[in-house]
Amino acid sequence: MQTEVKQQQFADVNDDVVQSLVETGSKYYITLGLALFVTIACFMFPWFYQLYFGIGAAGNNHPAVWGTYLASFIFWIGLSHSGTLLSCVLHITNSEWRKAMYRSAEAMTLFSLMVAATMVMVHVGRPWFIHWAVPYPNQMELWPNFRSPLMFDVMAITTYLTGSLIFIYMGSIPDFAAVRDRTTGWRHHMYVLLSLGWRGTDTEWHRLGWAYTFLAVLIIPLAVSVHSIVSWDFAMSIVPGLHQTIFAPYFVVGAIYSGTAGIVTVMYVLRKYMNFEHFITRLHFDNLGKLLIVLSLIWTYINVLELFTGWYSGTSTEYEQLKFKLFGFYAPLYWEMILFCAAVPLLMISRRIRTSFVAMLWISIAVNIGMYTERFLIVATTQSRQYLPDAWGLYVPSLVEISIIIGSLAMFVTLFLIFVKIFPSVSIYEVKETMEPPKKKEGTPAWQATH
Amino acid sequence: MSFIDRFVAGWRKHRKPGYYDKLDYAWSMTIDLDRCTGCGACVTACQAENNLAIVGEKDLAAGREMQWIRIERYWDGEYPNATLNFIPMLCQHCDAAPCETVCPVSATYHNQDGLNVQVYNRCIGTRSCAVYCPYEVRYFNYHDHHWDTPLEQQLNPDVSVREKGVMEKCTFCVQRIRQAKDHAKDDGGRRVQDGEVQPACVQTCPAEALVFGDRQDPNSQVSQSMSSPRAYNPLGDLNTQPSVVYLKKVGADAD
Amino acid sequence: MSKVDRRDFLKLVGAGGVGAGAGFMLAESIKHPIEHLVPYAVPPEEYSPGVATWYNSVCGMCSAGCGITVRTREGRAKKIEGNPSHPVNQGRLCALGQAGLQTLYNPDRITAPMLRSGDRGSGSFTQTTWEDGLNRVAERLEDAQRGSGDTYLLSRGVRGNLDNLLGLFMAGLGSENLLHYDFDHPHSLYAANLRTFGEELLPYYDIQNASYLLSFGADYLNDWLSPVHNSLGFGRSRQGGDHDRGRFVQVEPKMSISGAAADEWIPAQPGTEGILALGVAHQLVASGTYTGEDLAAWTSALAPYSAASVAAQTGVSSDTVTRLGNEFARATAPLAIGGGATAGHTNAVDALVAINALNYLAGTIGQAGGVIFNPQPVTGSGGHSRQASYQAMLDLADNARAGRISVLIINNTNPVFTMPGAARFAEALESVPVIVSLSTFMDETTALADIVLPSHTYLESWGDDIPQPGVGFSVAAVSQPIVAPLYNTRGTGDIVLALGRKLELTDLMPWADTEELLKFAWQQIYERDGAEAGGDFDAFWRSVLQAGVWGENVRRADMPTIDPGVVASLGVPEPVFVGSEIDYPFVLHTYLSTSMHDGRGANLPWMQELPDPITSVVYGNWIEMNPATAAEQGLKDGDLVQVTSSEGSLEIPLLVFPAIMPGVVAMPIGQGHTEYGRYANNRGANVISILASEVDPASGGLASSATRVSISPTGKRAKLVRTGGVARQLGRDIVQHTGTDAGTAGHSAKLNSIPIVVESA
Amino acid sequence: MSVSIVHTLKVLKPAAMIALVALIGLIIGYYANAMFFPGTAPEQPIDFSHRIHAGDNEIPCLYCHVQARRSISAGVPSVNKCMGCHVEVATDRPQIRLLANYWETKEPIPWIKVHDLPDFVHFTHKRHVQADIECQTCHGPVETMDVVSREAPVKMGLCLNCHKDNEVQHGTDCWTCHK
Repeated sequence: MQTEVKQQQFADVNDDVVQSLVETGSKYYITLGLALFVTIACFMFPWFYQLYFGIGAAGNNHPAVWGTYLASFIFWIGLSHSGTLLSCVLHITNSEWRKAMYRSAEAMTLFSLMVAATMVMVHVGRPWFIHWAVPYPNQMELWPNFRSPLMFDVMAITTYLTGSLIFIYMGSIPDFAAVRDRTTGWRHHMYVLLSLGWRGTDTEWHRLGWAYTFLAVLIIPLAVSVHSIVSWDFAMSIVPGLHQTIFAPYFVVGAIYSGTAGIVTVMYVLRKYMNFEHFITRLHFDNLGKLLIVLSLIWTYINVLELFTGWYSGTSTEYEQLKFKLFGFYAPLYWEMILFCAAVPLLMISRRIRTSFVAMLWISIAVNIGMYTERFLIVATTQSRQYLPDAWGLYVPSLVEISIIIGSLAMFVTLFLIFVKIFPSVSIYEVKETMEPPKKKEGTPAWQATH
Repeated sequence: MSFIDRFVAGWRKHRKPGYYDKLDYAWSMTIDLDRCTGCGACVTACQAENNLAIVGEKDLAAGREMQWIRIERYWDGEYPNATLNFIPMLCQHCDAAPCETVCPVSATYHNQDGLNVQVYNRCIGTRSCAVYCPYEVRYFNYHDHHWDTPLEQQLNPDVSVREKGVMEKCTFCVQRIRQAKDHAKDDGGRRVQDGEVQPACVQTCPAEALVFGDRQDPNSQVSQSMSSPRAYNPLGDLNTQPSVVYLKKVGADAD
Repeated sequence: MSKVDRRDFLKLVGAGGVGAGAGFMLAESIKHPIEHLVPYAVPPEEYSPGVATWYNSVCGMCSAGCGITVRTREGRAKKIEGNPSHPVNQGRLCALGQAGLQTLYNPDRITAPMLRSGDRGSGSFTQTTWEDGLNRVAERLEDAQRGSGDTYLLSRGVRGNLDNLLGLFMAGLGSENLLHYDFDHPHSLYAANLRTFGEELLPYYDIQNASYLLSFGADYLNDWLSPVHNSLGFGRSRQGGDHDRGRFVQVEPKMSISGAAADEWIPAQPGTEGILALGVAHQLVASGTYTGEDLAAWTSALAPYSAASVAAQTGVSSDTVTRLGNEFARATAPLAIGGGATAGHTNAVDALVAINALNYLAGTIGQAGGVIFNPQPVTGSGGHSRQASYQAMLDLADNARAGRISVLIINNTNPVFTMPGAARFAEALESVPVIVSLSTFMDETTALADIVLPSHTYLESWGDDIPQPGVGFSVAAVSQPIVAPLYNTRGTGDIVLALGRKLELTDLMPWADTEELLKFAWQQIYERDGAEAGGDFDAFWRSVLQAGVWGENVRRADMPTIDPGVVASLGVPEPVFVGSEIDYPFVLHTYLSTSMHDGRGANLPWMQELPDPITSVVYGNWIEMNPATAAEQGLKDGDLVQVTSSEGSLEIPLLVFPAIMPGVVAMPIGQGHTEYGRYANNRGANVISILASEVDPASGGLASSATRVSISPTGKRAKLVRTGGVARQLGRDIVQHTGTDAGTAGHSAKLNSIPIVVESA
Repeated sequence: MSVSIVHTLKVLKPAAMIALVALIGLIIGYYANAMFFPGTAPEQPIDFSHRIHAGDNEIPCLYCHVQARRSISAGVPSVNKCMGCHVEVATDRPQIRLLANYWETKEPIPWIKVHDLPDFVHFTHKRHVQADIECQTCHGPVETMDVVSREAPVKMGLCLNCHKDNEVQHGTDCWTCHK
């Protein structure tokens, strides 16, 4: 594995990465244009229609007032998870193989959080008053309701977003500097601003390393808390099927699961189209594959657990809920989820599949489809079977909703495409750390002195 | 007093209905299922009093009915021994209301009259309250509704017409309560007397199945009928402490 | 920037300009829109903005005649509430009554007089002035007086002095042909009472004080006679009364609202309810409760109705028959009533006579909690005398076809919709040269009219009313205009008076307007009542208007008793059904919809959106079938089926209904309009159109339950909008029950209704 | 190449300047509109002067706005109320002739609302007048105005402060004022 990278020289790294930033083929622009178009056509336009027409544009109705918007919200929050979290964990555990992939993983966190935020805007009935959910002093002395799990959400997510932003930015400063020194024109100016006058002195390196580790430790519990809190939006209601203590771990695991799968997908794309073959190697896919198997097993375990909760409850409400989930209107979706999230990942037990890029790509995509279904089912099945049978109903997403989901995906892609042209999507200096340093005339290399 | 005690005391305090040590009035309703005939007069009376939207066939087909009080129907047994039970379902104005805790902007809260308040102009439409409500009595405005002229001339000026994106629900006809308090104030600030104020549904019920009043007044009709041995709460085990009490139907229980 | 050169300067100026413009527009965009504040030029007295005023009147939505209190703000009617001082509804009101506002503010009202411009039925009209319209009608009427043809006035069932006025008008025209037509008028009940008591009247059925109500098909909580008053009685008899909790038994082939509310629902073969009644009577006599001197006669008359034979005919087990008999005999205040489908069979009158006999044998005639007879109306008419039976309507149709009708005036009744298709009434109207409609709304009948003189809604016009059936003592109510007329319409009375003036009938009808007529007519009440009270007539009149109702609590002295001839003629023949059992396996059971009534409510959005109490269906209608039968037929809930009778067929969604007899299918009346405004048109199907044109010989009424139908699948699925989900409790104990011991505890029977506060400046 | 950002800042300066100027313009434009075209003093169909009536002639507010004491709305005097005095008073003035025209044609006068609350607010004059709140508290010194203009900012803050200061019973409960 390492051999490939070893042959690389320091300079090559810089060149490769900088090249990936500066030299932009027509292919890139076409993709970006396409993504942008889809975003506008499938997200912006339907959303404005919905703003004008009211939430009636979506498929919600009396029992099922929550819909795919909320499902997508959880999905994106989930996807955001492993990015920063994984990178932090691996950073602390000093796992070398992390270094080639963590930048793009963190970026994924960032953007999926942003998309999740827009999902909230799409979900609420009067988004033009969304600022009321923010605690700010006003003459009416009106404050948000701090008892509300939705309030916890707002806080947790903003904190997480800020944290991840700082984390990814701090990690990129030396790279910005590196790129700065190799670019000209407006790019140069941009990187001048971004790199905050980084000189690469020992003190700077020392502080960066220290702060970076420190932040990493901080973010791990934060990440865990975020999805626990998201889960409380549901678990704190008394809706049968939602009111369960298992929900927090369930959501966290699910989040990391889908997030890791997301990383695999993204890395495949980077590797293929950004020519990072040297940096993103079989090793990474192998390790991520192992991680995925573990996660899928935990996830399956929790799902089985859920069945027992319903079965043993002995109450009509929980039992009907369970029956409806397994054999009701949404049953096909449920079994699809089981197939994609519990069965398919087991293929990765074989090393051949783990190390085959294409196979991993498809598996990771399958997992995320399954995980989206899971979020949809959490919202849909529970709401359509609540306490009063006379108020039971069904929920089917409308075209507007579906198109907005597609649009949000495109929005994510757009953001990512822009990112890869601004950020060095592979961490230059950390990749270098994994290499043989070129000997200088006297003494040890600077970077050793700093550590 | 140890820290723990103080904490527990504080917690207890906050377990009080809507944070109030004592309610000013405790508006309550009893519904006698032995009298209810399911005729639906209450439903229409509510629509007329509270400017409920004319939803239209399309939205009703999508399951977006808008009836602050609705008649639920439950069959027991099969032909020829089938029996049908009606139960009017409206906002229970719970003293420990799940919907109140979840609203991120406190658009719904408990006020000093024991009413579960819904402030339309504060609502941002997260619809969480509707999910949290086990009685399914919160209704969401999926559009701006309109009235074919001149139907809008009937709209009650004391009740605002809700805009799109806002949650709404039974208010116990707060505008009438307000009116009654106004009268009471004019008569030298006396308290509102029993029977002086009634929601539209109670007022119109042809079988007099519904009774409304202040349950803190032991002599009020509502307190008396609440003390009936037949009194119970549907979904009572959820312990949301509803202000609406049902009186059991008399007859053999089919299940 | 050391020195600003010209280009930079321009850039900056441009930027500043754009910015300023944007800011200006922003501020402009969030400005408050201009609203006006328009006071009256001359305010009416008692008017003050922001203060509600209540006016009392009479509900015009059905024939019960409840008193209403209408809340108005700024001269607009806002809410209809029951009038607490009216003895019929005592402050309560049904859904249809609540929705009365939407007749007033209905977007589909006729706003001005109209003349037919296209050919008949094309529905194209041109507006005209009242003067022109009235003149044309007057001319036609004069021609009719001279010519051969005859003039007919077909009105909805109006009571009180408006009825008298119409009578005077027709008399002035030298015509006998003043007919009232209501689909739901209980002809057979009148006929039965005539035969039993020798008086053609509706007695007051005192449900409130009854401890045991045995209802044969009468859906007394929904449409029978006076639903609101019946519901009041039901509630008070059930809980909080001074006697034990009342027990209610409902005998009918399909569970109605009353059936659902009852303690026991007994399905009996359609048309055999009368036989069951006699079975009960037989048991009652056998149990030795009846000790009249004509006991022997009764015993012999009831001999053939032993529990066994009755069981064989009705399909009710003989034990049940015996039990009912004993319960009825033992009850402190038993009461038997009959109506609905029972009154819609070919043996209706016999059946209802049998039910009367049952009441007589239980000794409830004239007793509290029994059958109480009303005094004669104090003013105006009780309304029945001129009611056209179905037979009379058929005759009318024949006269029309024979060209014996030259002018037909139709007042707010819709026979084209409420007559069976077999009567071919619309076709008959074709041959009437001139049809004048005084309708408030465009409906199936008015669409065929030549001249439309739109009348006020009951909330805009004067009138008075004698509620039928009363409450056991004299009651009269005045309905007054609540709001100024919305459109260029006139009250029916005023239209007739105007026509009278044009035809020089002023000696017969000297009054300037209906109000004057009422004041004149109410003089007599004033004389018997208000005069000794002191105040002058105006004071009396004002007090009546304020209370909305007048009454004197004097029971009728001479209670008619049962005609001895009845015993001899006692007996209920088998009902006759149209269509053979082989071709048409199902008996079609029709009933009035809670919200649409006989179809008049279909143009009110609130009524369209009011879920049917039992099925929760909105915006449409359906046909009900027993689950087992549906399974046999291979039909599922929501299938579109074709219902075929000997007279025609229609397509309608099927609804599997747990409480209906296997051999019966049931369909609500009221939907299926074609010319009744945006909310009513083209929803469901009109079941009346496929009813057989079968007449109950004894009363001449329509035998509306005497049709057999066949059901065949169309293979299509129908959209049936239901607000309800799953109507089973799944053991969640949502509706809880308790033993009868706790039955009487709890609920006070005190009227709880807001006192009328007439606030004014 | 320079590491410091000074040079970059130099490059960016002109663009920054333009953005800054535009922003300043925005603010100026906004307040200019609010200042010169406030729209709080609309032109009425008749130039009725509260200064003359309520100020100079000291006619009490409730003489014309008679409803304020007993209704939620203060009410605008009807035309015949105006004519009550103006049949003889100052009949020759052009504005009074205008009024007289309305009177002869029995036309209502389409006054334009100056103080207008949103539809979801339930404000009752009755309670406030009976609590002896000066009309001026919310309506400003009307008796000094020839053309009535909205002086006090009738916003929720105003209501709440007053309710708090006077310790109104349930004065801060949403449903006291919102419907």
